[in-house]
Amino acid sequence: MTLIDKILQNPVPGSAREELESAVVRFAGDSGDGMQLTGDQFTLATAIAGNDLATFPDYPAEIRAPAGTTFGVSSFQINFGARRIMTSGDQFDTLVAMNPAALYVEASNLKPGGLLIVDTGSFTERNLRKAGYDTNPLHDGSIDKFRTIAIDISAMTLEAVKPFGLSQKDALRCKNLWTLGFVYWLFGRQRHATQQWLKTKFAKRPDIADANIAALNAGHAMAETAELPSGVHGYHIAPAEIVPGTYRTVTGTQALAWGLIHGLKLAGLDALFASYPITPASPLLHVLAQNQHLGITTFQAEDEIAAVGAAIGASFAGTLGITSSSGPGIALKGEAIGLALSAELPLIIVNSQRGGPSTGLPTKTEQSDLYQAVYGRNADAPLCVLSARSAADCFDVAIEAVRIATKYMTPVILLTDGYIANAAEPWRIPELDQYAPFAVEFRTEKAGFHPFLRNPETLARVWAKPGTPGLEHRIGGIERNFDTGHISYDPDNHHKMTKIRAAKIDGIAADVPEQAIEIGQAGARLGVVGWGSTYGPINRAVDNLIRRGHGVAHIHVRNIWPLPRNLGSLLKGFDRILVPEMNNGQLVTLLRAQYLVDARGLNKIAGQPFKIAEIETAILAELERTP
Amino acid sequence: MTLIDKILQNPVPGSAREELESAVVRFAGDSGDGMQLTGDQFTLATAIAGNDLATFPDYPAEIRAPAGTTFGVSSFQINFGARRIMTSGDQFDTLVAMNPAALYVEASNLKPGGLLIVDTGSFTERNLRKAGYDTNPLHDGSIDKFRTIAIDISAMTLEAVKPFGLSQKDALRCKNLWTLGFVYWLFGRQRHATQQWLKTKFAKRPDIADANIAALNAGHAMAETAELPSGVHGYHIAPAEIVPGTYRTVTGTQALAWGLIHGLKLAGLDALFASYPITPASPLLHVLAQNQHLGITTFQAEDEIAAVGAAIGASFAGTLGITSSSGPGIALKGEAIGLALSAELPLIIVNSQRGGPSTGLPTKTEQSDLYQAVYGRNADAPLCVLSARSAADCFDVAIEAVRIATKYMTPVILLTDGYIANAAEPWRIPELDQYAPFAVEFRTEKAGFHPFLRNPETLARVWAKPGTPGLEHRIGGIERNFDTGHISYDPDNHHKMTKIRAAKIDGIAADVPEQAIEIGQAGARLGVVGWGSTYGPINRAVDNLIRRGHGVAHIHVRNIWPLPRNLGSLLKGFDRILVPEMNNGQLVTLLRAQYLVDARGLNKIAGQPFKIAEIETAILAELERTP
Amino acid sequence: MNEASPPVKRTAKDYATDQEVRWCPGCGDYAILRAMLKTLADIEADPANTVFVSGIGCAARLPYYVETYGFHTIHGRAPTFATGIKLANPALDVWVVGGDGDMLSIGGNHLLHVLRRNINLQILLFNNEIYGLTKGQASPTSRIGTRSPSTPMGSVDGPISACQFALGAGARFVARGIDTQQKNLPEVFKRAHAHKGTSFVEIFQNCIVYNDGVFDNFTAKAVADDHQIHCEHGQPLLFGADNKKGLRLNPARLEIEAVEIGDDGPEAAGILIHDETNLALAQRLAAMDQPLLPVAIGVLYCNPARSFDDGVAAVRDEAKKRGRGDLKATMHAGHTWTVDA
Amino acid sequence: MNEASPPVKRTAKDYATDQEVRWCPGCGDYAILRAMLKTLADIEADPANTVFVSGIGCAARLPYYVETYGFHTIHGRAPTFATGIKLANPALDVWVVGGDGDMLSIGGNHLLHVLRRNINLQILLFNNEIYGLTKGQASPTSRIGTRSPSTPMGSVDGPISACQFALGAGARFVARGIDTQQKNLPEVFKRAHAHKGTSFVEIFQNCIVYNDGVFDNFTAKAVADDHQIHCEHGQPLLFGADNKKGLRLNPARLEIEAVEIGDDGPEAAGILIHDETNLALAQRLAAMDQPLLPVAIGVLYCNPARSFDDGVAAVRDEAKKRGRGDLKATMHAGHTWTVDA
Ligand SMILES: Cc1ncc(C[n+]2csc(CCOP(=O)(O)OP(=O)(O)O)c2C)c(N)n1
Ligand SMILES: Cc1ncc(C[n+]2csc(CCOP(=O)(O)OP(=O)(O)O)c2C)c(N)n1
Ligand code: SF4
Ligand code: SF4
Ligand SMILES: [Mg+2]
Ligand SMILES: [Mg+2]
Repeated sequence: MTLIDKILQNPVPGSAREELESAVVRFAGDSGDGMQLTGDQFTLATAIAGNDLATFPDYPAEIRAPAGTTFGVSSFQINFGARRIMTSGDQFDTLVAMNPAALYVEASNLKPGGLLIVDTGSFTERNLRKAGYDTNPLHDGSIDKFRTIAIDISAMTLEAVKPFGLSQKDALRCKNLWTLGFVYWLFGRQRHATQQWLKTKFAKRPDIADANIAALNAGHAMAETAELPSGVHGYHIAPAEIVPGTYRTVTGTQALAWGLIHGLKLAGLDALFASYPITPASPLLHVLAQNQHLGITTFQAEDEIAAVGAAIGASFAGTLGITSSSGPGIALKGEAIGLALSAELPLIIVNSQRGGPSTGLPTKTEQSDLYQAVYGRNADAPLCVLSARSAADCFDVAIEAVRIATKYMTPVILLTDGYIANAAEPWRIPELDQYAPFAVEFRTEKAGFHPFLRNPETLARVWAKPGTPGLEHRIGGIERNFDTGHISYDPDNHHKMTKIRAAKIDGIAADVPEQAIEIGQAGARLGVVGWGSTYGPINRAVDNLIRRGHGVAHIHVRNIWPLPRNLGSLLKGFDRILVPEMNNGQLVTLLRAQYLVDARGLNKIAGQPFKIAEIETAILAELERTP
Repeated sequence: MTLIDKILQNPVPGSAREELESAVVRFAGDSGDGMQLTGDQFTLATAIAGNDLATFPDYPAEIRAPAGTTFGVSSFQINFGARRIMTSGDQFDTLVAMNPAALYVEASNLKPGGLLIVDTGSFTERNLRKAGYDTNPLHDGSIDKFRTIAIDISAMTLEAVKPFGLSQKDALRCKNLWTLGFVYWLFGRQRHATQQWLKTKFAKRPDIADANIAALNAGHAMAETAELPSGVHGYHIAPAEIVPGTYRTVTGTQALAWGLIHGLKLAGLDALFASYPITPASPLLHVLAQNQHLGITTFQAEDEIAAVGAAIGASFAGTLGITSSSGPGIALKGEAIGLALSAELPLIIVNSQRGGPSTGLPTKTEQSDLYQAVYGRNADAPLCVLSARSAADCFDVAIEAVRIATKYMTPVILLTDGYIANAAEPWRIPELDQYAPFAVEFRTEKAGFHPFLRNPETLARVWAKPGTPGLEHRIGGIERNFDTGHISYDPDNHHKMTKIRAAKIDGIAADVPEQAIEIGQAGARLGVVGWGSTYGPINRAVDNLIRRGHGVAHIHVRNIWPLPRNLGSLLKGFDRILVPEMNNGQLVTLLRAQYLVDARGLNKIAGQPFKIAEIETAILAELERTP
Repeated sequence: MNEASPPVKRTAKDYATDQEVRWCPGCGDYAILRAMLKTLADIEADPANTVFVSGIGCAARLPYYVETYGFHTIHGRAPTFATGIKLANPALDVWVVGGDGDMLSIGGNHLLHVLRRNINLQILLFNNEIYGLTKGQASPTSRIGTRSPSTPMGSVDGPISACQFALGAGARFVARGIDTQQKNLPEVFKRAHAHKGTSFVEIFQNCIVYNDGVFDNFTAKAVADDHQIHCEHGQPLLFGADNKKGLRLNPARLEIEAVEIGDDGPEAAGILIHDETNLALAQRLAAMDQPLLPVAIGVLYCNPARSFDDGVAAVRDEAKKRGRGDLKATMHAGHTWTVDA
Repeated sequence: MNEASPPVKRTAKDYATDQEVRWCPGCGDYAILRAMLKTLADIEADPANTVFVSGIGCAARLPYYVETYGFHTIHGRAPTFATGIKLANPALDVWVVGGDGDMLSIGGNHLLHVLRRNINLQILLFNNEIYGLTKGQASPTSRIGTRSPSTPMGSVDGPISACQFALGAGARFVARGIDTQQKNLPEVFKRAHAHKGTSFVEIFQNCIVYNDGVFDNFTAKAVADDHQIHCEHGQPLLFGADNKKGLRLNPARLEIEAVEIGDDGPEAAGILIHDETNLALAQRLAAMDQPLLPVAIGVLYCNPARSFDDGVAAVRDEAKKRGRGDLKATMHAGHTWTVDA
């Protein structure tokens, strides 16, 4: 390592740096500009720096939208700080705009006075036109309200990587690393992890690895030496108070996959994961396909129906069937899910929700499949519905899904969403042996066996798997006699079986924790009830208002069906109830029907997470509403 | 016509007949015994006699179950009277049992002291064993509580048809007509229509027609001359007070088919009816296939998805797409229904509900697909849900479905059930020109056109059909820009469009009649709220209790979604609300969520209609319940 | 329920359940069930390791009558459940049963994919050219002009040829049988069972109630000799009373034609030898249709390839080789950092 | 939106919409779109009477770029919507567009049934042997061993041959084209359009992002002559530079083999003449595979039969003949009775 390298790699942090409690940075550029990668690296470096953080990757619906278009803009947002970070941030403090289209799309959410970093090299006539600018915003005064750092990043990058003899195209591809280096300096991040990562990623192309590292370093050096606009300096964000442990960043998809794997271990089962690709659910298939040595065989089926069919078949055969999709695909699985619950077989259905109806907004997030999960089948067909509130939470919810599905011989729908699936967050890697095992017992005893024998406590049917001598039996979707397990068309028996199926699911409520209050007091004036990925903004908004002296509390429901046994009494303790959802009001309907409380909805159906301010405003309005 | 024929055909009615207000007769026999036919003929003769009536055909799940088994028993029940008849009757006054299995299955619902007619010829050792009898019930005292007419009907029939030289098998097939003749005499029915019908049906086999007529006449003669058990005589049921007009019997299937046909006429449209066979929905396909000259082309698709796809395609092309199925098939249509509502195309989905979940009880009736209809799709996907309360009501509801679907450019789910679909009831044939037309207007004007232009009042999208010059456009399931109709991933636009889709459906409430009270007073102590085919038993039960001085009222909801605009205030006027449903509680959930009223369910999930007594008991219990 | 495997050899009867059979009297399904029970006895099937999977329809009721494991699933999807069963436990011996509606109407896609994947299952399609259970509507194998409740003026859609479809889908074993042929049918079942990969068997089955006699043109005793040909690997393709007719290639059209065999015998007449590994021949045999050509019965095609379940097992093994160790190791792989207390 | 049909002949450009095309730069879909626009101009298509129907996938975006009526439906179901459109208004000219996942994975059953019914539509399958829109998973046409995010160790399922499948399903028109062949492709489209009944066209389409160059073994310039054969009805089946190779029947196996043509010309070498009405030949052509045999391009099979829409129209006419008059008459038919006031 040369001396200059050493100096570059070890800047003196904090020297003349402004102290910040938190900051929101958004990287925006063309789909081809590598913004998601840039964001991932910044996230990692930030996590290593000990800040808490939350991210929001936001990319176009197209695979590769034509260069320079507004619909081709790909962005990555990160909020990080010395305190607990609950959302990716309402507005940005810093915006990196790699081209005019990115500026066009994102500028309105940069705070006035915020820091804008633009690559002037991309502000060509042609790109300006494509973005929809009549005049160049760098010169027409429209960005005067920001503090702008306008650099020809393209040129700088080409210069920095010249020694490596790359093609012009490959050389320009290093632009994002140059920019990252620049931003690293601004926030006092270390480059080491990124350098390491580049070396691994381009192990087979060391020239590219080196060029990227050179770009990174050059950007960093530039920031250190450049004359920044007045009022802009390096920043320092102190480490947050974080529970001790070993950490990594994790997306909801990864945590969910690992949770399933660990749940299976606790259950002592193998599994078949059968799925058909669909945005944003496919990554779960991809991650599991990579990890087939851990007990889950993956199967890409011909469609969603085949996927759920194979999963149910696997459960019949004595492993755990798991399937995964998004709303439209889950719709196709409805009939087969009915069979699973009628045949009382375990099954996990993961729904990574996206914007709808129909094809809708496939790459945007939404929470609008709650109705479908709870009610979306023909006949009286109750099952268990769980929801994950964050990427990290996916791990625990997945384990819980395995536990309930196998203990109660029932399908479990696990609701996550496009936001959770893709957003990375820092995660304290759990100690696996702290989870209590819940080993599944298969029936082997012949005496008194019939296939609809039940555990008198859980009401779960016995699980007798093919291959077991003497337990040969036939099951299916026709109603069964309670006493013999044979087909039965008897009227009273059908009534009884319907009631038992419902009671079995209702009974799960006694086997899961009571609903807790996240923050605030029971009996406060206003209860804010959320579920799923709205956790962050709700929690921060309520926290802010409690600090300002308002009587507010936050409840976040994981068990969507059956609802927690104490939820009704909790809710009845509040004067008013507000239910923010990224849909047109679904959990709110459930709560009203179950508890006859006048809960009201705060609904945002925009394919995007709530902003904290939106929730604060709504809470204040609800507190002030004259009844 | 010989003199004896004349005498047989014109008995003197009423002479020595006992006057009854109403009677319930159940014909039960082997699947091969022609009980459904017998019931149909008795229904017709009874209608002609001017009684009001209701029927309940009840047949086995098997196509042709093995002869003599209990699961092969096929029954037909009719309740008829001089007053308005609301249900097919709780218990029977008269039971015809053509074999031991029929007796075994049905005897428990014959009133003590009721009249039992059995064919002793079928009470062989073998048949008794098959039915599960250890001893012969005709001799072991187990039927002593009934007044029994035990005749060797088989022998009598063979004797009666001897002149026609049929094979033994064909000859025995006339047994049901012999029995019908016998029962005709008992209740003073005319044979003429049945004779006529036999002649038409067996136009190509006059020997069979004649033999059946001879059997009918012989049974009739036998009843007239036989020595009946003490207390049994001929009965007379006076004609009911019935609105003047021309009548026929009609099943829900027929009325629904005709309603659709007339609705299309009123809309000025042709239609494509695309369906995949499933019990109990298939008959609608059959009836419409027979009537393709009336503007509906029928198409048997390869599955339910293809059926709904073809229907939506037809709507896109400017005719009305209609599809039909039962719960499991509707489940498969969910994804495509989402497309129809997102593309805002008219579509009618008829659901003939059956017992579930999964394959469930396919030949039994149930009302358990309300959740599916209202909530059973991914995303925020509201549409219009209507329900039919009776066979006759299907006609009007079908017309209303066509009107709403085309006026609001929306899918409409029409809920009927296996009971309504198959049960025949007398029907005053409506005057077709009394229905106001609602002609559809297709867009032809080019100026200002885009495919998501809306009628500002109804919020309905324009309907511009392929073939119209200058209106070429593309639609689909991706979110649309409100102002241009082009694809849009804009967050605020998605929010707006979701709200508009919901508002459009909500707006239908202003365009349909307010909810009426069927009987009883607004503000009574107890409101009994029903929907669909429970109309009859609820109405009679409430009527009975009002007569006994109880403060009860009956409300029957046709518009399941959106609910009628005054329903909330109506419901809030009652002290208590009881919601009888043939499911585990679905409408009740809707009412609780919408109006925050503490409505309670009365649930029967037995694949069979409510008995009046069951509802009366529940009402009394609810009135007495201490809160 | 059965007691544990007795050491004595089971008879066909031992494979029957005590459930009352619920088909119409005279239905061809009875004969197929009989042939199946005989097959199970002949192959000495272990009931505990045998699974019958079916969709919905009259045919699909068969599992209730076989004393093994059974799963009566939903309409059209039986192959998907069977796929899951087989992937979960490849040691199980899985038979899939369904009707022409179940397998070729709603279920056509799953049949396509199970065949192209070549999962190690036996698929039995009971073809009665009608929807039995739902009371007699035309099915995708119904001939043009079929009058049924849903096609009162006669059907107008061209029927699917099950075996041609299966070959087009890439099936590696395709055979045909007839419900009443109690000698041949178990043999076909045994061949299907012996084949590793998806074995597809079409069985012509008489629905006595809704489509009685629809196959009489080649199954009736009087015409059977002249209108059926039983294909046997390595044997000349002969038929007719005394095998006096045979099949020959018409090279101009690449097609097959039927010829009378002169006194010089089959070879002289250029009669084809059945080669069940030859796809081109199998396609021609499957396409033969009445009245010009006899209906081909027996094993038309048998040409094994690696089965999907073996492929999946190989992937699992490969994954184990590559795997980054247990879950703990996986979670700790990549960048981690430690926050101290 | 378009103004009313101008009297002047439209050019390809007139059939393009003003929508920004959202495919990856370099995607083969652009070339197919270009060929389609040219086809529309050549056949003088009436935009008002033309409908493009698609499922979901990259390919399925095509309707947005064609200035006719268009319906971008849901994944796999495009043939069902097209069926409804055609039954509702047989006068419309309907094209169906989809990818290999759309048509052969989730949509295989509808493709089967639209083909066997023979509805008068043109079906264009853009086969890139991959799922483009969902980012590169293996599709049912992907070759064994395809590494993709869902098959990181290589796929193990046998691929479907689209044309063999179509023929097995009973298709009456089966053809193939290549995205970049801007001269041949419109000709194939025109033939498809001219055929009455379902016309099935498989187009080899390069997905530059997820499966770049997968067809290079027969589409690359250097190898095209030797590894493609363009089938033309009535012409000898020749290929190779200077047409020095040809296809010949191997009568022993009923199969096709490639031979070098000697100086005595094709006839002497026993080269087959393409007969597009011959199913047996079409099946052999469709089955030809690299590297032993060239890939067959052009119209493999064209053998018209009555189309389903015509059949349905005939049924409607028959119904009208038999009909019991209007609804009123129907409701009053059978037993009625009158209750007097
Ligand atoms: C999703 C769904 N659609 C439709 C049905 C109704 N259904 C049951 S069996 C059947 C077809 C029966 O025909 P086939 O498969 O040929 O069997 P067969 O009765 O002739 O043996 C149909 C349409 C169903 N059970 N489920
Ligand atoms: C019901 C449903 N399942 C899955 C998807 C996700 N999906 C969209 S396109 C596609 C496959 C794309 O592949 P292909 O059809 O080959 O088209 P290409 O993009 O390659 O042109 C999938 C799986 C969906 N939109 N809907
Ligand atoms: S309907 Fe036909 S196929 Fe079904 S059981 Fe009866 S005879 Fe057999
Ligand atoms: S992903 Fe492939 S098929 Fe899709 S647009 Fe890009 S290059 Fe074309
Ligand atoms: Mg069948
Ligand atoms: Mg593709």
